[in-house]
Amino acid sequence: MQIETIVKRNVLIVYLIGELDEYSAEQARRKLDKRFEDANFECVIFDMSKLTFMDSTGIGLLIGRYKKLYKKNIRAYIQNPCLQVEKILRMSGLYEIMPRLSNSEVI
Amino acid sequence: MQIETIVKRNVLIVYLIGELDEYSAEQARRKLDKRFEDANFECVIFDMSKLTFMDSTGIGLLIGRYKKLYKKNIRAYIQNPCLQVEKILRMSGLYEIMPRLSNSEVI
Amino acid sequence: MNFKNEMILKFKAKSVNESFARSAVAAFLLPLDPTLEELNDIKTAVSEAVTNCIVHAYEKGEEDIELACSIDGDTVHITVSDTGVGISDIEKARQPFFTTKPEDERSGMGFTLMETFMDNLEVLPNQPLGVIVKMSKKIGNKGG
Amino acid sequence: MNFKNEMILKFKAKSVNESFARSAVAAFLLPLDPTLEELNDIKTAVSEAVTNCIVHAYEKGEEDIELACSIDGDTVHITVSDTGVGISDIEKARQPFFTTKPEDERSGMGFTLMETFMDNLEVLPNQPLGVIVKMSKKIGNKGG
Ligand SMILES: Nc1ncnc2c1ncn2[C@@H]1O[C@H](COP(=O)(O)OP(=O)(O)O)[C@@H](O)[C@H]1O
Ligand SMILES: Nc1ncnc2c1ncn2[C@@H]1O[C@H](COP(=O)(O)OP(=O)(O)O)[C@@H](O)[C@H]1O
Repeated sequence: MQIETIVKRNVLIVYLIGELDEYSAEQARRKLDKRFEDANFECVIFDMSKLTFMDSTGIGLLIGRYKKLYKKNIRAYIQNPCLQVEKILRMSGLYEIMPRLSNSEVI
Repeated sequence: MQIETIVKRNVLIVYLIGELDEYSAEQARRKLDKRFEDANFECVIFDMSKLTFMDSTGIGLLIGRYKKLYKKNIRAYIQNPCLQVEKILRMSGLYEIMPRLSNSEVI
Repeated sequence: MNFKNEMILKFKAKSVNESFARSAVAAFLLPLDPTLEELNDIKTAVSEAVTNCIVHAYEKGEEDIELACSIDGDTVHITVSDTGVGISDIEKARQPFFTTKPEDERSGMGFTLMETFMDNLEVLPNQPLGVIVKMSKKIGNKGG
Repeated sequence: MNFKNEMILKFKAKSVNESFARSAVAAFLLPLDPTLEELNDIKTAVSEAVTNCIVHAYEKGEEDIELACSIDGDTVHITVSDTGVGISDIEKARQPFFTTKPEDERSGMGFTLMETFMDNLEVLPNQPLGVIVKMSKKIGNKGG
């Protein structure tokens, strides 16, 4: 999978691109933590419009990033998941800690 | 696979759509022979722009159709194969009996 | 007419094969003409079962995972088995958020997702070693 | 570093499984990052070998086809085997346009296409019955 980031008005938007599973998780984790070190942003939005597949490994990864960001007082949000990803996010209760932005809130 | 046909200026254009292999060949053969019964055309062009895969079963099928049409004095041509299909048509020598129309000849 | 078909896939417990296992199962199911959502549910469940063999079953080395898939009419049966360390308390393992690898950021949601996305889930000990996961799902439920 | 991987696929000799076999092999090879043309060459060769098992090997019934695929560095090895009637004169069978089923509109180009699209082709008798087709191809030839 690929990861692209941009900062817009103090918001770091993280585009997750491709498939997020055990195979791709380690590298994704490393890239994200490296990007988060330099905290030139006030909140993070994970944009999932180009994430074509995710399983529970992705849930673990997102919870892990949530915890690290929380310590720095940075909140995280999710936007644009496809149906498959949406189902997993909903069932695992992830939206309780990383709310999903509705379309009107999308940046 | 699907087959669609139209007649344009006495030419029957046959669109082969999908994958042509042993699984799809029998039905394709039946449909084509049925369509050829009513010979309201003077030549046939197999348009392969939407044929995503073909193997040697397809070669056998095309030779078989060629023979049946030849008896009725109807010539057959091929146009727009993708690279995979083109390679097989070329290697099997099929173009010697069913020439490929170059783009300028395309109807 | 009752369409029947079956296949068995054996592959190494390497994470690069997760995507392969999902795609192979999806390709096998195409003749059933599943909806995209049904296909994704099954791919997710397969991904969870295969990931578990890779992450939990084998201490080291790349041993084999066996994935069997059969179609019986409109029902898909999938069995994923390994010959690894096994699970001592299966009931506990199946609970949501239970994981023995929190330090690896495992979420403990694997079995819960398999259960939710499939109609049926059985987790059994394999003989002499390892785990067998059996799942099934009816395709085309909407119509019926 | 020499990437290695392997899988074995067992499935019924039904023509509906041809497309499945091609897709499964393609999915397995994706980590090698093959070009579309390389992937299509291999899919075509697999399709020919699997079709032969379905059309020629078994008189009736739907017996098993075994497809093994391994990756060793940049080389793909594929073995397709059946336990059917076998081939009495393999050399003759491999000749272009030779077919024992002209009445079924077979073209006799199967082995010729496998040979052309792969780097190597061996056709061997299976023990005690049937045929083994072994093929291999190097991926990324262009670069080398
Ligand atoms: N194939 C397996 N072999 C050994 N242990 C397993 C296997 N599958 C699951 N387990 C055990 O069951 C627990 C729960 O599994 P699961 O619900 O998939 O969550 P997770 O994989 O995130 O830990 C795992 O933490 C592990 O201890
Ligand atoms: N798996 C097999 N089992 C038995 N006979 C086979 C098998 N594969 C090929 N053959 C024989 O070899 C011949 C040539 O095969 P091939 O070149 O693929 O052409 P085709 O399949 O069009 O006949 C076949 O006609 C058949 O007699």
